[in-house]
Amino acid sequence: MKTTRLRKFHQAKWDEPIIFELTKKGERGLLISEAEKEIEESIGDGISALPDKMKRKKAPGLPEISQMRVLKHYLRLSQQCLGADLNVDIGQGTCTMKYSPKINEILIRSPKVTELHPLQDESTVQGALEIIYKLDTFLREISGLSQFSLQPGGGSSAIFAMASIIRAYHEANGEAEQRDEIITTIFSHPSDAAAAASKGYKIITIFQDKDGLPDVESLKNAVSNKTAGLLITNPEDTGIFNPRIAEFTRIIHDAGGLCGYDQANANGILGITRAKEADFDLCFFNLHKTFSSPHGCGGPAVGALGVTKRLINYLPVPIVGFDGEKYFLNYNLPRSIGKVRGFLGVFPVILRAYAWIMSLGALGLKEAASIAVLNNNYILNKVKQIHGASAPYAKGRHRIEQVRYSWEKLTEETGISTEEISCRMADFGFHLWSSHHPFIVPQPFTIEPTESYSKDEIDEYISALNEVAKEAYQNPEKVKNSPHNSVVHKIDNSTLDNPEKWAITWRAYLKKNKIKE
Amino acid sequence: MKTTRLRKFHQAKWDEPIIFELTKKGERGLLISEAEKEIEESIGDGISALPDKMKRKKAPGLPEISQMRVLKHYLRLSQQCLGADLNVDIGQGTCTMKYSPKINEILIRSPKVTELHPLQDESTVQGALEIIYKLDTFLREISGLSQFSLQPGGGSSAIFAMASIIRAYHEANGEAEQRDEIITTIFSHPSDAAAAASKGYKIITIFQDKDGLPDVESLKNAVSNKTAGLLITNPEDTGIFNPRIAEFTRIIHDAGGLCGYDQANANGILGITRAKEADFDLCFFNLHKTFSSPHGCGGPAVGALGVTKRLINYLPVPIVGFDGEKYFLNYNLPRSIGKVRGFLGVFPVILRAYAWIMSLGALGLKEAASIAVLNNNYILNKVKQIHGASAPYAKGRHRIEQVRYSWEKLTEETGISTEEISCRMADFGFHLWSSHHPFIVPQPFTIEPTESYSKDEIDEYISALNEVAKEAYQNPEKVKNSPHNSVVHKIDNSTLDNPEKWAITWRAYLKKNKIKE
Amino acid sequence: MNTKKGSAHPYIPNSAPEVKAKMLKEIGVNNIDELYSDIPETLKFKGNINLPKALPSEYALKRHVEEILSKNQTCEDNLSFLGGGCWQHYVPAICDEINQRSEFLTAYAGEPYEDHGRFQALFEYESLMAELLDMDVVNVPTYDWCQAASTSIRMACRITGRNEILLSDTVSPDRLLVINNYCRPIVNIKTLKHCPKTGAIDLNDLKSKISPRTAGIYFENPSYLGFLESQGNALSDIAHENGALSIVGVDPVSLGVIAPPSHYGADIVCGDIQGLGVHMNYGGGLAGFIATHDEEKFVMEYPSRLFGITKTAVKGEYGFGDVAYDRTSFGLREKGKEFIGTCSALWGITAGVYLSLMGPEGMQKLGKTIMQKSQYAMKKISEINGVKAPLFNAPHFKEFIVDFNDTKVPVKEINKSLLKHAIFGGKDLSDDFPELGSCALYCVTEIHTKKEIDSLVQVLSDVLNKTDIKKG
Amino acid sequence: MNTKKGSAHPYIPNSAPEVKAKMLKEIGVNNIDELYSDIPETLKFKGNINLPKALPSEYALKRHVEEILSKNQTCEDNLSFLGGGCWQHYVPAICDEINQRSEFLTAYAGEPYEDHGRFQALFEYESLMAELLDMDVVNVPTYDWCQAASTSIRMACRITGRNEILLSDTVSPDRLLVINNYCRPIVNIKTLKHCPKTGAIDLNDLKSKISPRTAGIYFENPSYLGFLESQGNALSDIAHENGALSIVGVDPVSLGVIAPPSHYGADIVCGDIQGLGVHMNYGGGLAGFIATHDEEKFVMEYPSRLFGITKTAVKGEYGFGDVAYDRTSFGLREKGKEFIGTCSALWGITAGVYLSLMGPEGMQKLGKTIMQKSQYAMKKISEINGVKAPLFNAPHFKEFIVDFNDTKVPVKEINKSLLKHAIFGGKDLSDDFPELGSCALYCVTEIHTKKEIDSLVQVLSDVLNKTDIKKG
Ligand SMILES: Cc1ncc(COP(=O)(O)O)c(C=O)c1O
Ligand SMILES: Cc1ncc(COP(=O)(O)O)c(C=O)c1O
Repeated sequence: MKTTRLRKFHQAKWDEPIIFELTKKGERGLLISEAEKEIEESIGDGISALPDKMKRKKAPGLPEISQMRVLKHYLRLSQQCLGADLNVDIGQGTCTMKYSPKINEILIRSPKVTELHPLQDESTVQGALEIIYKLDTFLREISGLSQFSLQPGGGSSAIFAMASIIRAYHEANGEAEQRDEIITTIFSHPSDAAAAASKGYKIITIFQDKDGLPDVESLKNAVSNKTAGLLITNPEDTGIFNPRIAEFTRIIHDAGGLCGYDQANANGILGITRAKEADFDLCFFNLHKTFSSPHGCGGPAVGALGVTKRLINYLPVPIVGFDGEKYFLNYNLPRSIGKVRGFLGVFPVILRAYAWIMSLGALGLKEAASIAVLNNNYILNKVKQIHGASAPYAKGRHRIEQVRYSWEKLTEETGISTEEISCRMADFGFHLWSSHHPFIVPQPFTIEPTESYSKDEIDEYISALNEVAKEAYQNPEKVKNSPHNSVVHKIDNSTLDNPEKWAITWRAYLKKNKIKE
Repeated sequence: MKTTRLRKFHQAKWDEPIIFELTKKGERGLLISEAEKEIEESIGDGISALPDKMKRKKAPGLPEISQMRVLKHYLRLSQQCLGADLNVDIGQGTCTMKYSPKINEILIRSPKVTELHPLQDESTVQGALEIIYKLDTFLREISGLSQFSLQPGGGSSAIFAMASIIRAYHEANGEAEQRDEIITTIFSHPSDAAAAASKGYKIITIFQDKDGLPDVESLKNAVSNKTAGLLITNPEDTGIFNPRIAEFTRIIHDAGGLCGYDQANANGILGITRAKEADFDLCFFNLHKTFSSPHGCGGPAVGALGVTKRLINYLPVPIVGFDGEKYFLNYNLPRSIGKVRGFLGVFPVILRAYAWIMSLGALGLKEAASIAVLNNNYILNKVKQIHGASAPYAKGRHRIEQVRYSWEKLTEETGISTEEISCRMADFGFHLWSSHHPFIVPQPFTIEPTESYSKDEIDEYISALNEVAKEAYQNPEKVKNSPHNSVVHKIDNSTLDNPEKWAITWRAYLKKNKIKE
Repeated sequence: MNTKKGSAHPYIPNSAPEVKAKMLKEIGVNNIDELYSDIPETLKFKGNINLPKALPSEYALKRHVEEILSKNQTCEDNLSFLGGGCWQHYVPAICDEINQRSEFLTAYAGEPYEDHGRFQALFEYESLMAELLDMDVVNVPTYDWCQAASTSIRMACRITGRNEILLSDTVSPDRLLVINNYCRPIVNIKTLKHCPKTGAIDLNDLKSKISPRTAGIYFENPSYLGFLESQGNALSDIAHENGALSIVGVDPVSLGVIAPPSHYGADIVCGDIQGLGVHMNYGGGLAGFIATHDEEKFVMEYPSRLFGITKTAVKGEYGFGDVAYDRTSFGLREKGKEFIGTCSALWGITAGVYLSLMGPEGMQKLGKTIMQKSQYAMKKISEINGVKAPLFNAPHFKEFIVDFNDTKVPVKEINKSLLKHAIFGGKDLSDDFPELGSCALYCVTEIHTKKEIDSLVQVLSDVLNKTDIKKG
Repeated sequence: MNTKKGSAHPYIPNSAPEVKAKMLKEIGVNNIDELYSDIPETLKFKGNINLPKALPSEYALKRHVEEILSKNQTCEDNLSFLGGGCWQHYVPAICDEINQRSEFLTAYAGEPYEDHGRFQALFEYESLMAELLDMDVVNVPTYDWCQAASTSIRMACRITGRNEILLSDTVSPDRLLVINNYCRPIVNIKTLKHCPKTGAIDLNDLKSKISPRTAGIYFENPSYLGFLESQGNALSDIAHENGALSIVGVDPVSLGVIAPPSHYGADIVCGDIQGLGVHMNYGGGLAGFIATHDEEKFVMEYPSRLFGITKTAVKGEYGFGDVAYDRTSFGLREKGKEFIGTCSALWGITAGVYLSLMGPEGMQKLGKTIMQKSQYAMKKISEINGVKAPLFNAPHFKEFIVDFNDTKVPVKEINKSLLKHAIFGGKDLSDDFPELGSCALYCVTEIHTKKEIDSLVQVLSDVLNKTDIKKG
């Protein structure tokens, strides 16, 4: 395989202490507003109003650090972090690390966004409500469903909301107790199983057939009058589109269940295929994935939750309505599950998604999807040529937006694991994420290029993968001892699962290691 | 000497190509506004209005790059740059790399600043004029002089303006032709000599006496009826305060000259001593140094130029006045030298300086100066203990805000130069600037800690200096071949002074190296 | 989308025609449609998505959005006294500087090797919160206080093996909606009466309801209604005597001056960090925390990520990683603890920056200032004829109920009038707490100047004296 | 300053009392005053600087400054047609993102080893500008166009060994003030008449004035008055025939569609890059460029930093450094070329980002859009009774003169009326060019929508039809 120039990379390494180690008595980071003299005269110190037992006796053990030093600390830490803006972020498959346009950041930083209180009078937030309403209508078009709630704080929260609606629906039909099973698939996101289980459901997991697709026969065996519903990702983490998806929904519907579509990542199918055509009752999109809101080290986020007409009354309150003149909050959903997050959801994320859609339009969305798929299949073609790598399932077929690959052969032949390869990839400035458990695909790795990276960048990534695979055969120690060019070296994970040793806070670390500050 | 932990540093190294190498036909970075259809219909393509010879025949050879890739490129480059926010920036002596508070950045990013046009009606810029006026009055208090112009775009521009005013003053007295000499000192900033020379003056440079101070006897010999004025930095780059400064101004005044005080860096003497007491006619402050506006890789900046009452009429126009109700632009300076920069100067820099002063007040300014001096003398004490380093002149005396040190001994004993030490310092994440020519102090380096860095940070810097000095003796090759942990390695400077080889642009580089794109 | 002359959209580099053609060729297909061959024709969407036309330029996008946003009136343009779960505090400049850094903004789920900075920043956040709370374990933030309370309750149930929770009936109605949905059908939520005078939980009611089924008692300090629940010790004791846990929701902003719940026996503490350096963002600034002592049986019940510190192959180097990752649903799917996904990590980093800046003295001063200013506001408001604040005879922090009943004017009318004077009056409580009549929840923080409080009082009394105001 | 209880100001760490004491001890002095012992008592300032009291908090500072700034009315709040040396163009989001990065914002004069990024970014800026200008040498930015023109003139004098410059009398009066002061007493500046019909330089006047003393001819494209000087070739030829240089000021924004001066013989080209991605900033966004061909005799006369690319000890690695550093005043003090100091580098980096985003197509489109919109504006404005635009019979770019003479209303009155309608009318030329009578310089860029131009036209004709407007 022709390889591209490998970057001579080294990550910024500041060897920065823990923030507490920077403390120096008498330093301060910020001047705080104090009460005016007249207030002090009128009220006293304010604290005397507290009963003694409610007073804090000793100031919290926070560090004392001057402002510039605090700034410097966090700036340095920031440099020690990749991020889609900095790297070719295609190795965190299932995460849709696409470009988050900077103009959208300018928009959300407006005081017209940041300084809004969620309980303001409707007349004072018409702009915000308009954005929420319009994004809802856009998502209706994109999914074919009838109404969205933008309240859930992430995809998993949206899944929980779907499970809650499914339960409320069966409750309304008096079948809630009987229908206590949710069906999902092993290549659906873990939250499809976990969030439904949190709602009290028993989980039935359908495993893949030899093509890597959820086995229809298993599904048929699984359904019964206990079936509450289906929660399924499609394309699943394998990137294979389930062509029998409509059969799945039919089987569930026939059994009296509802179908929830996990479209957290719909990045390959925008404008191509929709929840409606596959006959889903519910679906959700992660605005922080497909719709380009940045991931923020893990949120804040929005899982935009859509339903068909008959389920609108079950949505969390409020939703935003429009009476032809004014936008308003609609609490009048008689069967509402209540709420899944405080207030109205994460408005900045909603606004970014709105802006992203407005900058692309219908054709642009479809182009984004198409190029994401093009990029993915281009990579598939290349990875298959890397010695030791493979793309299990669906041989000879194309994939949608991502592929779950395997280093099984390489591990067998060299003893080098996905995790070790992932460490070595860091030396080239790349992420390679090992994906979620359970590792059905042995030594898995998942690549999802999205539409955002240029061919040259993709080629560079592949070259690095190829190089590391080669090293695994030729110089395995180099891979084993990696990373070499990163902030830190091989981490001792042994303490992290040991209650005697783990340290989730600095104070716990000091105690457990008997260090005096 | 007790040393602090040395940081295991590596600078971010992205090995990023030159922007032109990223071009890919058909990529685009930005969607541009086009004229509305109705305009196109009414006007046509607009370009036809151009005579043929004025039309550009071939599109400019700019690269074609998608937006995220452009962003990534520049983000990566930014990480390859230290900056006062990121490092302990005390090694760029004479530059006053102090903390630039982030709140001031928030303030200057307001559209109320960024979206002002300098020709707006006065009634629409009362806020901006108020800030300019008030900063002017603050600086009057700080210097003791009578009026400031905030127009000059940097310290050197302010020096040029001082020289221009000196000339205009003598012109008014009919002595401009006769008085064609400006006196300065060798440890004054190079611009004191150069900008005055640009104004057509002959420059007489006073050298230092054995104490490192400008020699008063030489000054006495230098003055005559040809003397137009004095431009002098104090404290000079050595950090030694010239205690006979009032004698200097007296000698010049007696000879009929004017005295201009270079207070670009007044960081050690705020509230301690002023231009007024030393009897200067003009002075200037660099708002981007003493008054905390960030340096921006080298501007934009402001050299705030102050004068005594009798010279107000010579200032560049306009200055800002206040009639008790409204702020207004005053062009009525009958002897004005004209202008030294477009419009009113760099308003964001002015605003930052205003905010910095307002956050400290008179006591705070003095505290800043005092601690800057404390830090400096603390370092002086430490550096003197480093084997091979020395602090020429003023033995046993204290310095103000900086010290020009020397590696003379170390160079003699090891062959390692300041420049090489500076390269090695980069390996620890530090700057060490070799200062301006001419190198009166052999193998010079200048450290100016300002008030912004903590003792721990200063100690770390000193430890690194000490370590590198030790290495120079024990392992000179390591120093010679440095940097090792930086973005690049030893640079081949030979091409830079060779007209056949220098390449100031990519296109020149391609041509001279016969590279086809 | 603007694809004239075969140029790519700026967000989609490989739609440049030459590149696209090359890639198709390498894959060995003629067009992109072929790549979709797995999707049955019947499922393919034949139409065009019905969306507004793409805006032609970044400039047009900016103007379009700004025009919509200009319809918003903000708490900066107006004088706001709204609180009730989202608060207007001062956000230091550096908080935004850090959370806007491209590196943090666009990072996600990388390994501790490439994202060391993210791990360290969040570990430090946990550690700083731990000092404020005086507890040894804090999670990477969850969605918000609603979720943190819900999960704290579920954790208590798993820890105790019980499934009933008693909670104060002064918990915010919104939060209760979330808790109820999150707990149903696993947990039984029962409410406890409050003392109408002080707002505090009625201990008799509690004693009558607590039982061997009780997994925990949940209450808040300050409560949603602003008063402090001063019986913390007694409540925790009663819980513990009955084998239940004490779960306390707390406003971390108060903890410079007010004792943290761990000091009065709380086992699980939760709350929101929005007040710690995050803009309100129309409610998008919320982020929830959960804290416990460092006991295995507690730690193992967190659904959240817990970043821990450890060593690396190089002596003296700190490394970070997930503590007990296999608890999580990432590790165990439905066998994991509840579920985990994208939550509100960026606000955690931000709160860490905030606490680093504030230090012990800053948090003390902040708490004190808020105590003083809110007490001043209560005092002044109470001087208005027929108006009383606070309603409850108890110490308060930041928020308090203003009782307008004697004025006979409904809060709705008052707030309408205030709005005309560019004042956002306190949240109307009459729908959620009908028994209170015409009452509103006011919030006063360090950002309110004396002048502003005085002007509220002035406008309020003017408004109430107007004859044309509609009496209820 | 707030130094209660011995805490340090956040900006001054070592004023923390314990640290301070330790440091004093190490130095061996009792107090800081001792460190100032070199300053004679007579020079010591005995009073306290008379300044307003320090603001007590960051929050107070923010409110204080915002209150003052709120008195400003911006070109966003209003519809502005001001140009004349500072222009309202669209600033892409990424330009600000990059110039706000802490690393670039707070870097300064580091070596290419630690500041490789700064050197590369500025080298790229030079290179991108070079493409736009079709010349091989561009400097690191100087203060602004005024300075760039002044230095270009001084360079021309040094290169030719002559000391007279001929320049068009349509150069901006402000720029002329800078040039005159900068050149006096070294260079003789003489002005050339323009053709009253087209604005172009009167070739006869030029021919009569050019002489062996002439170092160069300076003219601008577009001129300050908006028209294009189409005789570029002829002017350069005349200069060259007389052993002088052709110096041209140019708006780089125009160069996507208009031929760069190098195509009509310019030897030195200068101008401002504010239009390339930098906000107006009340004039603080200006930054000047100078470009020449890559000839030693030109390069050696730059006073500016010139960053060049070179190799390093590692094969394939690019390094950067100062080209011919010893030219500069840093190297040679008064023997250096003019002087160098802090200028406007950050705007150079920003312009580089801008040009990278725009690409060839972007610059072409931008130029075209501006041509179209400004022509549309001229056409529509001319439809108003008694109003004519442009004044000069010539092609224009972006700016043009609107001639109100026939309306008998002075521009001052018109602009006053426009302001009432939230429109900033074009710059009044009647003071600077009294011979033009009631004329104003209007600027129309890509940011003006058709609707906005139409509304200008509407308001203008309304205003001019009003009977109460003061006729001159
Ligand atoms: C298919 C799918 N479903 C659900 C989720 C969960 O979303 P979140 O992380 O927002 O909770 C993800 C995110 O990785 C996903 O890819
Ligand atoms: C003492 C002194 N004078 C003058 C200057 C020149 O200022 P500028 O760089 O703003 O031109 C400096 C800057 O280093 C300086 O330190």
